[in-house]
Amino acid sequence: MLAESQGVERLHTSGLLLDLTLASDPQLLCVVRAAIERLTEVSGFSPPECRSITRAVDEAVANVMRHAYGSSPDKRIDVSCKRIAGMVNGIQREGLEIELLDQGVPFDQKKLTARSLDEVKPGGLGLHFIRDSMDVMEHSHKDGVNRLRLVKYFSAEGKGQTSQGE
Amino acid sequence: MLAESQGVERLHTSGLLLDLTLASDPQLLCVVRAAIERLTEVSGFSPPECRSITRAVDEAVANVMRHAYGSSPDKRIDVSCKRIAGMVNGIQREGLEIELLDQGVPFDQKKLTARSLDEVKPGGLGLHFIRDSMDVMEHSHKDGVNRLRLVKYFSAEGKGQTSQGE
Amino acid sequence: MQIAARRLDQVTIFDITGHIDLANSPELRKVLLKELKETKTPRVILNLTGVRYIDSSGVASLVEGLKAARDQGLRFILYGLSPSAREVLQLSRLIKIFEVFDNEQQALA
Amino acid sequence: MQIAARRLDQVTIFDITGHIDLANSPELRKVLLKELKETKTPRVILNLTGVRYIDSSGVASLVEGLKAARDQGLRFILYGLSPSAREVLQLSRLIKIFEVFDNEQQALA
Ligand SMILES: Nc1ncnc2c1ncn2[C@@H]1O[C@H](COP(=O)(O)OP(=O)(O)O)[C@@H](O)[C@H]1O
Ligand SMILES: Nc1ncnc2c1ncn2[C@@H]1O[C@H](COP(=O)(O)OP(=O)(O)O)[C@@H](O)[C@H]1O
Repeated sequence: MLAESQGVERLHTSGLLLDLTLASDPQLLCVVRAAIERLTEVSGFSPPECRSITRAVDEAVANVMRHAYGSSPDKRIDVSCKRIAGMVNGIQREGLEIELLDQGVPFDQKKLTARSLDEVKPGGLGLHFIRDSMDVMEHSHKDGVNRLRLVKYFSAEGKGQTSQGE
Repeated sequence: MLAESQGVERLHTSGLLLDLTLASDPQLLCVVRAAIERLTEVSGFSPPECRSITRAVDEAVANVMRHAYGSSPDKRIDVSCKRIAGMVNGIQREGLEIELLDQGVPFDQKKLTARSLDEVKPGGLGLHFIRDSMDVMEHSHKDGVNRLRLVKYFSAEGKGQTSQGE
Repeated sequence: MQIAARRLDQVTIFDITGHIDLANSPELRKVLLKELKETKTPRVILNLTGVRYIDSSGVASLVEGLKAARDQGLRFILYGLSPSAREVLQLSRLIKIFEVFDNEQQALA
Repeated sequence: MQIAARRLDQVTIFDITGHIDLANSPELRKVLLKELKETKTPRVILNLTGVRYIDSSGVASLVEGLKAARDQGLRFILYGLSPSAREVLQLSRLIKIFEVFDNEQQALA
Protein backbone atom coordinates (compact mmCIF):
# COMPACT_ATOMS: atom_id res chain seq x y z
CA MET A 1 0.00 0.00 0.00
CA LEU A 2 2.76 2.40 0.98
CA ALA A 3 6.15 2.60 -0.65
CA GLU A 4 8.04 4.62 1.93
CA SER A 5 10.48 6.13 -0.58
CA GLN A 6 11.96 2.73 -1.49
CA GLY A 7 12.69 2.49 -5.18
CA VAL A 8 11.47 6.00 -5.89
CA GLU A 9 13.88 7.42 -8.41
CA ARG A 10 14.41 11.12 -9.05
CA LEU A 11 11.18 12.72 -10.06
CA HIS A 12 10.71 15.83 -12.08
CA THR A 13 8.44 18.34 -10.37
CA SER A 14 6.40 20.88 -12.28
CA GLY A 15 6.53 24.55 -11.45
CA LEU A 16 3.93 26.21 -9.31
CA LEU A 17 0.49 24.61 -9.10
CA LEU A 18 -1.00 25.60 -5.74
CA ASP A 19 0.49 26.62 -2.40
CA LEU A 20 -1.51 27.27 0.73
CA THR A 21 -0.17 29.01 3.81
CA LEU A 22 -2.45 28.98 6.81
CA ALA A 23 -2.59 29.70 10.50
CA SER A 24 -2.60 26.57 12.68
CA ASP A 25 -6.25 27.10 13.59
CA PRO A 26 -8.47 23.98 13.30
CA GLN A 27 -11.23 26.26 11.93
CA LEU A 28 -9.18 26.45 8.74
CA LEU A 29 -9.07 22.68 8.17
CA CYS A 30 -12.30 22.87 6.17
CA VAL A 31 -10.67 25.49 3.92
CA VAL A 32 -7.73 23.16 3.26
CA ARG A 33 -10.05 20.25 2.53
CA ALA A 34 -12.15 22.29 0.13
CA ALA A 35 -9.06 23.42 -1.79
CA ILE A 36 -7.46 19.96 -1.92
CA GLU A 37 -10.75 18.31 -2.89
CA ARG A 38 -11.11 20.62 -5.90
CA LEU A 39 -7.44 20.39 -6.80
CA THR A 40 -7.55 16.59 -6.86
CA GLU A 41 -10.75 16.71 -8.94
CA VAL A 42 -9.29 19.01 -11.60
CA SER A 43 -6.08 16.96 -11.52
CA GLY A 44 -8.07 13.97 -12.75
CA PHE A 45 -8.20 11.65 -9.75
CA SER A 46 -11.27 9.43 -9.29
CA PRO A 47 -13.86 10.45 -6.67
CA PRO A 48 -12.64 7.89 -4.07
CA GLU A 49 -9.04 8.98 -4.70
CA CYS A 50 -10.04 12.64 -4.27
CA ARG A 51 -11.70 11.83 -0.96
CA SER A 52 -8.76 9.82 0.27
CA ILE A 53 -6.07 12.37 -0.68
CA THR A 54 -8.19 15.10 0.92
CA ARG A 55 -8.49 12.99 4.07
CA ALA A 56 -4.73 12.39 4.19
CA VAL A 57 -3.92 16.10 3.89
CA ASP A 58 -6.57 17.00 6.45
CA GLU A 59 -5.17 14.49 8.94
CA ALA A 60 -1.60 15.58 8.30
CA VAL A 61 -2.44 19.27 8.80
CA ALA A 62 -4.46 18.41 11.93
CA ASN A 63 -1.44 16.51 13.28
CA VAL A 64 0.77 19.55 12.75
CA MET A 65 -1.76 21.71 14.61
CA ARG A 66 -2.06 19.32 17.53
CA HIS A 67 1.35 17.73 17.85
CA ALA A 68 3.93 19.97 16.18
CA TYR A 69 2.35 23.21 17.43
CA GLY A 70 0.69 21.91 20.61
CA SER A 71 -2.62 23.46 19.52
CA SER A 72 -1.41 27.10 19.32
CA PRO A 73 -3.69 28.50 16.65
CA ASP A 74 -1.44 31.23 15.21
CA LYS A 75 1.54 29.33 13.88
CA ARG A 76 2.37 28.94 10.21
CA ILE A 77 1.68 25.85 8.11
CA ASP A 78 2.64 25.58 4.44
CA VAL A 79 0.97 23.15 2.07
CA SER A 80 2.66 23.03 -1.31
CA CYS A 81 1.13 21.08 -4.21
CA LYS A 82 2.96 20.18 -7.40
CA ARG A 83 2.52 17.83 -10.32
CA ILE A 84 5.35 15.32 -10.55
CA ALA A 85 6.49 12.89 -13.21
CA GLY A 86 9.31 10.41 -13.51
CA MET A 87 10.46 6.84 -13.25
CA VAL A 88 9.31 4.92 -10.18
CA ASN A 89 10.50 1.32 -9.88
CA GLY A 90 11.22 1.38 -13.59
CA ILE A 91 7.76 2.61 -14.50
CA GLN A 92 6.96 6.06 -15.86
CA ARG A 93 4.48 7.63 -13.48
CA GLU A 94 2.76 10.94 -12.92
CA GLY A 95 1.23 12.16 -9.74
CA LEU A 96 0.50 14.88 -7.27
CA GLU A 97 3.06 15.80 -4.61
CA ILE A 98 1.87 17.58 -1.49
CA GLU A 99 4.43 18.88 0.97
CA LEU A 100 3.60 20.12 4.46
CA LEU A 101 6.05 22.41 6.22
CA ASP A 102 5.99 23.56 9.83
CA GLN A 103 8.42 24.99 12.37
CA GLY A 104 7.06 23.09 15.37
CA VAL A 105 8.23 20.21 17.52
CA PRO A 106 10.08 17.68 15.36
CA PHE A 107 8.28 14.47 14.55
CA ASP A 108 9.17 11.56 16.80
CA GLN A 109 10.19 8.83 14.35
CA LYS A 110 9.17 6.15 16.87
CA LYS A 111 5.59 7.35 16.50
CA LEU A 112 5.68 6.38 12.84
CA THR A 113 4.83 2.82 13.72
CA ALA A 114 1.16 3.60 14.12
CA ARG A 115 -0.76 1.69 16.75
CA SER A 116 -2.55 -1.57 16.03
CA LEU A 117 -6.15 -1.22 14.94
CA ASP A 118 -7.22 -4.34 16.80
CA GLU A 119 -7.93 -2.42 19.97
CA VAL A 120 -11.09 -0.31 19.93
CA LYS A 121 -10.01 3.02 21.41
CA PRO A 122 -10.17 6.63 20.40
CA GLY A 123 -7.11 8.30 18.83
CA GLY A 124 -4.09 7.14 16.88
CA LEU A 125 -5.90 6.78 13.56
CA GLY A 126 -4.54 9.75 11.59
CA LEU A 127 -1.26 8.20 10.48
CA HIS A 128 -3.15 5.08 9.37
CA PHE A 129 -5.38 7.17 7.13
CA ILE A 130 -2.42 9.02 5.63
CA ARG A 131 -0.47 5.82 4.90
CA ASP A 132 -3.49 4.15 3.49
CA SER A 133 -4.26 7.02 1.11
CA MET A 134 -0.87 7.97 -0.23
CA ASP A 135 1.80 6.15 -2.25
CA VAL A 136 4.67 7.99 -0.57
CA MET A 137 4.91 9.44 2.92
CA GLU A 138 8.28 10.82 4.00
CA HIS A 139 9.17 12.86 7.07
CA SER A 140 12.29 14.97 7.34
CA HIS A 141 13.59 17.70 9.61
CA LYS A 142 16.16 20.33 8.67
CA ASP A 143 17.08 23.77 9.99
CA GLY A 144 14.09 23.85 12.32
CA VAL A 145 11.61 22.95 9.57
CA ASN A 146 9.59 19.73 9.57
CA ARG A 147 8.71 18.49 6.14
CA LEU A 148 6.12 15.83 5.36
CA ARG A 149 6.15 14.77 1.73
CA LEU A 150 3.08 12.98 0.40
CA VAL A 151 2.72 11.64 -3.12
CA LYS A 152 -0.23 10.07 -4.88
CA TYR A 153 0.33 8.62 -8.34
CA PHE A 154 -2.35 8.46 -10.97
CA SER A 155 -3.53 4.93 -11.52
CA ALA A 156 -2.62 3.38 -14.88
CA GLU A 157 -6.03 4.23 -16.36
CA GLY A 158 -5.98 7.65 -14.68
CA LYS A 159 -6.22 10.87 -16.63
CA GLY A 160 -2.83 12.09 -15.53
CA GLN A 161 -1.00 8.89 -16.43
CA THR A 162 1.18 8.80 -19.54
CA SER A 163 0.52 6.12 -22.12
CA GLN A 164 3.63 4.17 -21.04
CA GLY A 165 1.50 2.68 -18.21
CA GLU A 166 2.11 -0.61 -16.36
CA MET B 1 -22.12 50.53 -2.22
CA LEU B 2 -18.40 51.00 -2.70
CA ALA B 3 -16.24 53.27 -0.59
CA GLU B 4 -13.14 53.48 -2.75
CA SER B 5 -10.77 54.12 0.14
CA GLN B 6 -12.40 57.44 1.04
CA GLY B 7 -12.55 57.97 4.75
CA VAL B 8 -10.87 54.65 5.52
CA GLU B 9 -8.59 55.28 8.45
CA ARG B 10 -5.61 53.13 9.37
CA LEU B 11 -6.71 49.59 9.96
CA HIS B 12 -5.04 47.00 12.09
CA THR B 13 -4.44 43.75 10.21
CA SER B 14 -4.19 40.42 11.95
CA GLY B 15 -1.28 38.09 11.38
CA LEU B 16 -1.50 35.17 8.99
CA LEU B 17 -4.93 33.75 8.22
CA LEU B 18 -4.75 32.19 4.76
CA ASP B 19 -2.57 32.79 1.71
CA LEU B 20 -3.01 31.06 -1.62
CA THR B 21 -0.43 31.05 -4.38
CA LEU B 22 -1.57 29.56 -7.64
CA ALA B 23 -0.63 29.20 -11.28
CA SER B 24 -2.66 31.44 -13.61
CA ASP B 25 -4.57 28.44 -14.96
CA PRO B 26 -8.38 28.90 -15.16
CA GLN B 27 -8.73 25.26 -14.04
CA LEU B 28 -7.65 26.46 -10.60
CA LEU B 29 -10.42 29.04 -10.25
CA CYS B 30 -12.69 26.43 -8.68
CA VAL B 31 -9.98 25.73 -6.09
CA VAL B 32 -9.82 29.42 -5.18
CA ARG B 33 -13.61 29.64 -4.95
CA ALA B 34 -13.82 26.57 -2.73
CA ALA B 35 -11.20 27.97 -0.36
CA ILE B 36 -12.69 31.48 -0.21
CA GLU B 37 -16.22 30.13 0.21
CA ARG B 38 -15.16 28.13 3.27
CA LEU B 39 -13.01 30.92 4.64
CA THR B 40 -15.89 33.41 4.47
CA GLU B 41 -18.18 30.84 6.10
CA VAL B 42 -15.89 30.21 9.06
CA SER B 43 -15.25 33.97 9.29
CA GLY B 44 -18.94 34.44 10.07
CA PHE B 45 -20.33 36.11 6.94
CA SER B 46 -23.94 35.37 5.96
CA PRO B 47 -24.57 32.92 3.07
CA PRO B 48 -25.30 35.70 0.52
CA GLU B 49 -22.18 37.57 1.67
CA CYS B 50 -20.10 34.39 1.33
CA ARG B 51 -21.36 33.92 -2.21
CA SER B 52 -20.72 37.50 -3.15
CA ILE B 53 -17.18 37.70 -1.70
CA THR B 54 -16.38 34.40 -3.40
CA ARG B 55 -17.71 35.79 -6.68
CA ALA B 56 -15.62 38.95 -6.33
CA VAL B 57 -12.40 37.03 -5.71
CA ASP B 58 -13.17 34.61 -8.55
CA GLU B 59 -13.75 37.49 -10.98
CA ALA B 60 -10.65 39.34 -9.79
CA VAL B 61 -8.45 36.25 -10.19
CA ALA B 62 -9.99 35.51 -13.61
CA ASN B 63 -9.19 39.11 -14.66
CA VAL B 64 -5.56 38.65 -13.65
CA MET B 65 -5.43 35.43 -15.70
CA ARG B 66 -6.96 37.01 -18.79
CA HIS B 67 -5.84 40.61 -18.72
CA ALA B 68 -2.69 40.88 -16.60
CA TYR B 69 -1.19 37.61 -17.86
CA GLY B 70 -2.84 37.45 -21.31
CA SER B 71 -4.04 33.90 -20.56
CA SER B 72 -0.59 32.32 -20.00
CA PRO B 73 -1.44 29.53 -17.57
CA ASP B 74 1.88 29.28 -15.70
CA LYS B 75 2.29 32.68 -14.09
CA ARG B 76 2.06 33.33 -10.37
CA ILE B 77 -0.95 34.80 -8.57
CA ASP B 78 -1.00 35.47 -4.82
CA VAL B 79 -4.21 35.75 -2.85
CA SER B 80 -3.62 36.87 0.71
CA CYS B 81 -6.45 36.90 3.26
CA LYS B 82 -6.33 38.67 6.61
CA ARG B 83 -8.72 39.77 9.31
CA ILE B 84 -8.73 43.55 9.77
CA ALA B 85 -10.13 45.85 12.42
CA GLY B 86 -10.11 49.58 12.97
CA MET B 87 -11.94 52.87 12.67
CA VAL B 88 -13.69 53.51 9.35
CA ASN B 89 -15.49 56.84 9.01
CA GLY B 90 -15.46 57.10 12.78
CA ILE B 91 -17.00 53.66 13.27
CA GLN B 92 -15.20 50.66 14.70
CA ARG B 93 -15.36 47.89 12.10
CA GLU B 94 -13.99 44.44 11.51
CA GLY B 95 -13.68 42.68 8.23
CA LEU B 96 -11.83 40.45 5.84
CA GLU B 97 -9.11 41.87 3.60
CA ILE B 98 -8.18 39.96 0.47
CA GLU B 99 -5.19 41.12 -1.55
CA LEU B 100 -4.37 39.87 -5.03
CA LEU B 101 -0.83 40.22 -6.32
CA ASP B 102 0.46 39.61 -9.83
CA GLN B 103 3.47 40.56 -11.94
CA GLY B 104 1.59 41.02 -15.19
CA VAL B 105 0.55 43.97 -17.34
CA PRO B 106 -0.38 46.91 -15.10
CA PHE B 107 -4.02 47.71 -14.73
CA ASP B 108 -5.27 50.48 -17.00
CA GLN B 109 -6.94 52.94 -14.60
CA LYS B 110 -9.25 54.16 -17.40
CA LYS B 111 -10.82 50.69 -17.45
CA LEU B 112 -11.94 51.19 -13.87
CA THR B 113 -15.03 53.04 -15.05
CA ALA B 114 -16.82 49.82 -15.90
CA ARG B 115 -19.15 49.85 -18.88
CA SER B 116 -22.84 50.69 -18.60
CA LEU B 117 -25.11 47.74 -18.00
CA ASP B 118 -27.88 49.16 -20.16
CA GLU B 119 -26.52 47.52 -23.27
CA VAL B 120 -27.05 43.77 -23.54
CA LYS B 121 -23.70 42.41 -24.64
CA PRO B 122 -21.29 39.79 -23.45
CA GLY B 123 -18.25 40.83 -21.39
CA GLY B 124 -17.36 43.71 -19.13
CA LEU B 125 -19.26 42.43 -16.10
CA GLY B 126 -16.44 41.31 -13.81
CA LEU B 127 -15.55 44.71 -12.35
CA HIS B 128 -19.25 45.37 -11.69
CA PHE B 129 -19.49 42.19 -9.64
CA ILE B 130 -16.36 43.03 -7.66
CA ARG B 131 -17.49 46.58 -6.85
CA ASP B 132 -20.93 45.40 -5.97
CA SER B 133 -19.66 42.75 -3.54
CA MET B 134 -16.89 44.53 -1.70
CA ASP B 135 -16.72 47.60 0.55
CA VAL B 136 -13.25 48.56 -0.63
CA MET B 137 -11.53 47.97 -3.97
CA GLU B 138 -8.14 49.56 -4.52
CA HIS B 139 -5.64 49.00 -7.31
CA SER B 140 -1.99 49.89 -7.03
CA HIS B 141 1.19 49.14 -8.94
CA LYS B 142 4.70 49.20 -7.49
CA ASP B 143 8.02 47.61 -8.48
CA GLY B 144 6.41 45.51 -11.18
CA VAL B 145 3.72 44.12 -8.86
CA ASN B 146 0.01 44.81 -9.32
CA ARG B 147 -1.95 44.81 -6.11
CA LEU B 148 -5.72 44.67 -5.85
CA ARG B 149 -6.96 45.19 -2.31
CA LEU B 150 -10.50 44.07 -1.52
CA VAL B 151 -12.19 44.51 1.85
CA LYS B 152 -15.53 43.31 3.10
CA TYR B 153 -16.68 44.49 6.51
CA PHE B 154 -18.94 42.50 8.75
CA SER B 155 -22.39 44.00 8.97
CA ALA B 156 -23.33 45.49 12.33
CA GLU B 157 -25.19 42.34 13.39
CA GLY B 158 -22.40 40.18 11.94
CA LYS B 159 -20.50 37.66 14.00
CA GLY B 160 -17.17 39.37 13.49
CA GLN B 161 -18.38 42.84 14.51
CA THR B 162 -17.31 44.27 17.84
CA SER B 163 -19.96 45.44 20.29
CA GLN B 164 -19.09 49.08 19.60
CA GLY B 165 -21.42 48.88 16.57
CA GLU B 166 -22.72 51.82 14.52
CA MET C 1 -19.04 21.24 -16.78
CA GLN C 2 -21.13 18.84 -18.85
CA ILE C 3 -23.78 19.51 -21.49
CA ALA C 4 -26.25 16.98 -22.87
CA ALA C 5 -29.06 17.71 -25.34
CA ARG C 6 -32.55 16.21 -25.13
CA ARG C 7 -34.36 16.78 -28.40
CA LEU C 8 -38.10 16.52 -27.86
CA ASP C 9 -40.92 17.26 -30.27
CA GLN C 10 -41.32 21.01 -29.95
CA VAL C 11 -38.44 21.77 -27.63
CA THR C 12 -34.74 21.07 -27.12
CA ILE C 13 -33.49 20.86 -23.54
CA PHE C 14 -29.83 21.28 -22.67
CA ASP C 15 -28.96 19.74 -19.31
CA ILE C 16 -25.91 21.52 -17.95
CA THR C 17 -24.04 20.42 -14.81
CA GLY C 18 -20.97 21.69 -12.96
CA HIS C 19 -19.60 25.17 -12.42
CA ILE C 20 -19.51 27.55 -15.39
CA ASP C 21 -16.41 29.70 -15.23
CA LEU C 22 -13.49 30.94 -17.30
CA ALA C 23 -12.18 27.35 -17.52
CA ASN C 24 -15.15 26.15 -19.55
CA SER C 25 -17.33 29.07 -20.65
CA PRO C 26 -15.62 29.13 -24.10
CA GLU C 27 -16.64 25.48 -24.48
CA LEU C 28 -20.20 26.24 -23.33
CA ARG C 29 -20.38 29.03 -25.92
CA LYS C 30 -19.09 26.74 -28.67
CA VAL C 31 -21.42 23.86 -27.86
CA LEU C 32 -24.44 26.15 -27.46
CA LEU C 33 -23.87 27.90 -30.78
CA LYS C 34 -23.26 24.60 -32.58
CA GLU C 35 -26.31 22.93 -31.04
CA LEU C 36 -28.50 25.95 -31.72
CA LYS C 37 -27.58 25.78 -35.40
CA GLU C 38 -28.87 22.22 -35.52
CA THR C 39 -31.97 23.03 -33.49
CA LYS C 40 -35.20 22.89 -35.38
CA THR C 41 -37.55 23.22 -32.42
CA PRO C 42 -39.08 26.66 -31.74
CA ARG C 43 -38.06 26.54 -28.12
CA VAL C 44 -34.68 25.99 -26.47
CA ILE C 45 -34.46 25.36 -22.73
CA LEU C 46 -31.34 25.38 -20.56
CA ASN C 47 -31.67 23.23 -17.45
CA LEU C 48 -29.29 24.83 -14.93
CA THR C 49 -30.44 22.78 -11.92
CA GLY C 50 -27.00 21.17 -11.70
CA VAL C 51 -25.08 24.43 -12.02
CA ARG C 52 -24.12 25.90 -8.67
CA TYR C 53 -21.93 28.73 -9.96
CA ILE C 54 -21.79 30.96 -13.05
CA ASP C 55 -19.14 33.65 -13.45
CA SER C 56 -19.21 36.71 -15.74
CA SER C 57 -17.67 34.77 -18.63
CA GLY C 58 -20.44 32.17 -18.25
CA VAL C 59 -23.05 34.93 -18.32
CA ALA C 60 -21.38 36.18 -21.51
CA SER C 61 -21.76 32.72 -23.07
CA LEU C 62 -25.44 32.63 -22.11
CA VAL C 63 -25.94 36.06 -23.71
CA GLU C 64 -24.33 34.76 -26.89
CA GLY C 65 -26.64 31.76 -26.81
CA LEU C 66 -29.64 34.04 -26.34
CA LYS C 67 -28.58 36.22 -29.27
CA ALA C 68 -28.03 33.23 -31.56
CA ALA C 69 -31.43 31.82 -30.58
CA ARG C 70 -33.14 35.13 -31.24
CA ASP C 71 -31.44 35.42 -34.63
CA GLN C 72 -33.09 32.12 -35.51
CA GLY C 73 -36.41 33.21 -34.03
CA LEU C 74 -36.22 30.66 -31.21
CA ARG C 75 -37.35 31.16 -27.63
CA PHE C 76 -34.42 30.79 -25.19
CA ILE C 77 -35.45 29.74 -21.69
CA LEU C 78 -33.51 29.14 -18.45
CA TYR C 79 -34.66 27.16 -15.44
CA GLY C 80 -33.29 25.79 -12.17
CA LEU C 81 -31.12 28.76 -11.21
CA SER C 82 -29.09 28.33 -8.01
CA PRO C 83 -28.98 31.30 -5.62
CA SER C 84 -25.57 32.25 -6.99
CA ALA C 85 -26.65 31.94 -10.63
CA ARG C 86 -29.75 34.03 -9.97
CA GLU C 87 -27.68 36.69 -8.21
CA VAL C 88 -25.24 36.91 -11.10
CA LEU C 89 -28.04 37.51 -13.61
CA GLN C 90 -29.59 40.08 -11.30
CA LEU C 91 -26.29 41.89 -10.78
CA SER C 92 -25.70 42.04 -14.52
CA ARG C 93 -29.32 43.21 -15.01
CA LEU C 94 -29.86 40.35 -17.43
CA ILE C 95 -32.48 38.50 -15.40
CA LYS C 96 -35.18 40.39 -17.30
CA ILE C 97 -33.58 39.73 -20.70
CA PHE C 98 -33.80 35.96 -20.26
CA GLU C 99 -37.02 34.01 -19.80
CA VAL C 100 -36.42 32.40 -16.41
CA PHE C 101 -38.56 29.66 -14.80
CA ASP C 102 -38.25 27.68 -11.58
CA ASN C 103 -38.55 24.17 -12.99
CA GLU C 104 -38.90 22.08 -16.14
CA GLN C 105 -42.67 21.85 -15.90
CA GLN C 106 -43.03 25.63 -15.94
CA ALA C 107 -40.43 26.01 -18.68
CA LEU C 108 -42.36 23.53 -20.84
CA ALA C 109 -45.79 25.08 -20.16
CA MET D 1 -21.40 21.23 13.03
CA GLN D 2 -24.82 21.20 14.68
CA ILE D 3 -26.43 18.62 16.96
CA ALA D 4 -30.12 18.44 17.86
CA ALA D 5 -31.77 15.73 19.95
CA ARG D 6 -35.18 14.20 19.20
CA ARG D 7 -36.39 12.28 22.24
CA LEU D 8 -38.99 9.74 21.18
CA ASP D 9 -40.64 7.04 23.22
CA GLN D 10 -38.11 4.22 23.09
CA VAL D 11 -35.33 5.97 21.22
CA THR D 12 -33.32 9.19 21.17
CA ILE D 13 -32.17 10.46 17.77
CA PHE D 14 -29.30 12.92 17.43
CA ASP D 15 -29.43 14.80 14.12
CA ILE D 16 -25.91 15.94 13.30
CA THR D 17 -25.06 18.23 10.38
CA GLY D 18 -21.85 19.74 9.03
CA HIS D 19 -18.31 18.42 8.88
CA ILE D 20 -16.89 16.71 11.97
CA ASP D 21 -13.22 17.54 12.34
CA LEU D 22 -10.65 18.73 14.86
CA ALA D 23 -12.44 22.10 15.04
CA ASN D 24 -15.56 20.61 16.57
CA SER D 25 -15.01 16.96 17.55
CA PRO D 26 -14.29 17.97 21.19
CA GLU D 27 -17.70 19.66 21.23
CA LEU D 28 -19.35 16.59 19.66
CA ARG D 29 -17.78 14.43 22.35
CA LYS D 30 -18.97 16.74 25.13
CA VAL D 31 -22.52 17.03 23.82
CA LEU D 32 -22.78 13.29 23.17
CA LEU D 33 -21.56 12.33 26.63
CA LYS D 34 -23.80 14.89 28.29
CA GLU D 35 -26.86 13.88 26.27
CA LEU D 36 -26.19 10.19 26.83
CA LYS D 37 -26.19 10.76 30.58
CA GLU D 38 -29.69 12.20 30.33
CA THR D 39 -30.87 9.51 27.96
CA LYS D 40 -33.40 7.13 29.40
CA THR D 41 -34.33 5.35 26.16
CA PRO D 42 -32.73 1.94 25.49
CA ARG D 43 -31.67 3.00 22.03
CA VAL D 44 -29.58 5.95 20.81
CA ILE D 45 -29.41 6.76 17.11
CA LEU D 46 -27.03 9.17 15.38
CA ASN D 47 -28.43 10.57 12.14
CA LEU D 48 -25.34 11.37 10.05
CA THR D 49 -27.21 12.10 6.80
CA GLY D 50 -26.09 15.74 6.95
CA VAL D 51 -22.45 14.92 7.70
CA ARG D 52 -20.27 14.83 4.61
CA TYR D 53 -16.92 14.45 6.34
CA ILE D 54 -15.60 12.86 9.55
CA ASP D 55 -11.91 12.97 10.45
CA SER D 56 -10.00 10.72 12.86
CA SER D 57 -10.79 12.98 15.83
CA GLY D 58 -14.49 12.72 14.93
CA VAL D 59 -14.21 8.94 14.82
CA ALA D 60 -12.61 9.12 18.27
CA SER D 61 -15.60 11.10 19.55
CA LEU D 62 -17.98 8.51 18.11
CA VAL D 63 -16.01 5.73 19.81
CA GLU D 64 -16.31 7.58 23.12
CA GLY D 65 -20.05 7.93 22.56
CA LEU D 66 -20.30 4.21 21.82
CA LYS D 67 -18.38 3.33 24.99
CA ALA D 68 -20.52 5.63 27.14
CA ALA D 69 -23.70 4.15 25.64
CA ARG D 70 -22.49 0.60 26.26
CA ASP D 71 -21.61 1.46 29.86
CA GLN D 72 -25.24 2.42 30.32
CA GLY D 73 -26.45 -0.67 28.48
CA LEU D 74 -27.82 1.35 25.55
CA ARG D 75 -27.73 0.41 21.90
CA PHE D 76 -25.73 2.97 19.85
CA ILE D 77 -26.72 3.13 16.19
CA LEU D 78 -25.45 5.17 13.23
CA TYR D 79 -27.27 5.83 9.97
CA GLY D 80 -26.94 7.96 6.84
CA LEU D 81 -23.18 7.60 6.35
CA SER D 82 -21.72 9.61 3.45
CA PRO D 83 -19.15 7.81 1.25
CA SER D 84 -16.35 9.58 3.12
CA ALA D 85 -17.79 8.77 6.57
CA ARG D 86 -18.23 5.12 5.60
CA GLU D 87 -14.66 4.96 4.30
CA VAL D 88 -13.26 6.42 7.49
CA LEU D 89 -15.02 3.81 9.64
CA GLN D 90 -13.86 1.08 7.29
CA LEU D 91 -10.26 2.32 7.33
CA SER D 92 -10.25 2.42 11.12
CA ARG D 93 -11.87 -1.06 11.18
CA LEU D 94 -14.66 0.32 13.34
CA ILE D 95 -17.49 -0.22 10.87
CA LYS D 96 -18.13 -3.61 12.50
CA ILE D 97 -18.00 -2.17 16.01
CA PHE D 98 -20.86 0.21 15.35
CA GLU D 99 -24.38 -0.79 14.36
CA VAL D 100 -24.72 0.94 10.98
CA PHE D 101 -27.94 1.33 8.96
CA ASP D 102 -28.79 3.09 5.72
CA ASN D 103 -31.73 5.17 6.86
CA GLU D 104 -33.91 6.12 9.80
CA GLN D 105 -36.57 3.52 9.05
CA GLN D 106 -34.03 0.70 9.27
CA ALA D 107 -32.39 2.21 12.34
CA LEU D 108 -35.77 2.33 14.09
CA ALA D 109 -36.84 -1.19 13.03
N1 LIG E 1 3.08 16.39 12.71
C1 LIG E 1 3.45 15.74 13.84
N2 LIG E 1 4.39 16.26 14.63
C2 LIG E 1 4.76 15.62 15.76
N3 LIG E 1 4.24 14.43 16.15
C3 LIG E 1 3.30 13.85 15.40
C4 LIG E 1 2.84 14.48 14.19
N4 LIG E 1 1.90 13.68 13.63
C5 LIG E 1 1.77 12.62 14.45
N5 LIG E 1 2.61 12.70 15.50
C6 LIG E 1 2.76 11.69 16.60
O1 LIG E 1 2.26 10.44 16.12
C7 LIG E 1 1.18 9.98 16.97
C8 LIG E 1 0.12 9.24 16.13
O2 LIG E 1 -0.55 10.17 15.29
P1 LIG E 1 -1.99 9.85 14.72
O3 LIG E 1 -1.96 8.49 14.11
O4 LIG E 1 -2.36 10.95 13.80
O5 LIG E 1 -2.95 9.77 15.97
P2 LIG E 1 -3.34 10.87 17.07
O6 LIG E 1 -3.03 12.20 16.46
O7 LIG E 1 -4.79 10.64 17.30
O8 LIG E 1 -2.50 10.56 18.25
C9 LIG E 1 0.67 11.22 17.65
O9 LIG E 1 0.02 10.95 18.87
C10 LIG E 1 1.95 12.04 17.82
O10 LIG E 1 2.66 11.61 18.94
N1 LIG F 1 -6.35 42.45 -13.50
C1 LIG F 1 -6.44 43.23 -14.60
N2 LIG F 1 -5.32 43.63 -15.23
C2 LIG F 1 -5.40 44.40 -16.33
N3 LIG F 1 -6.57 44.83 -16.86
C3 LIG F 1 -7.71 44.48 -16.27
C4 LIG F 1 -7.72 43.66 -15.12
N4 LIG F 1 -9.01 43.48 -14.74
C5 LIG F 1 -9.78 44.15 -15.63
N5 LIG F 1 -9.01 44.77 -16.56
C6 LIG F 1 -9.50 45.62 -17.66
O1 LIG F 1 -10.81 46.05 -17.32
C7 LIG F 1 -11.76 45.62 -18.33
C8 LIG F 1 -13.11 45.29 -17.71
O2 LIG F 1 -12.99 44.14 -16.90
P1 LIG F 1 -14.27 43.26 -16.54
O3 LIG F 1 -15.33 44.17 -16.03
O4 LIG F 1 -13.83 42.18 -15.62
O5 LIG F 1 -14.80 42.67 -17.91
P2 LIG F 1 -14.09 41.71 -18.99
O6 LIG F 1 -12.98 41.01 -18.27
O7 LIG F 1 -15.19 40.78 -19.42
O8 LIG F 1 -13.61 42.60 -20.08
C9 LIG F 1 -11.09 44.45 -19.00
O9 LIG F 1 -11.54 44.24 -20.32
C10 LIG F 1 -9.61 44.86 -18.95
O10 LIG F 1 -9.30 45.75 -20.02
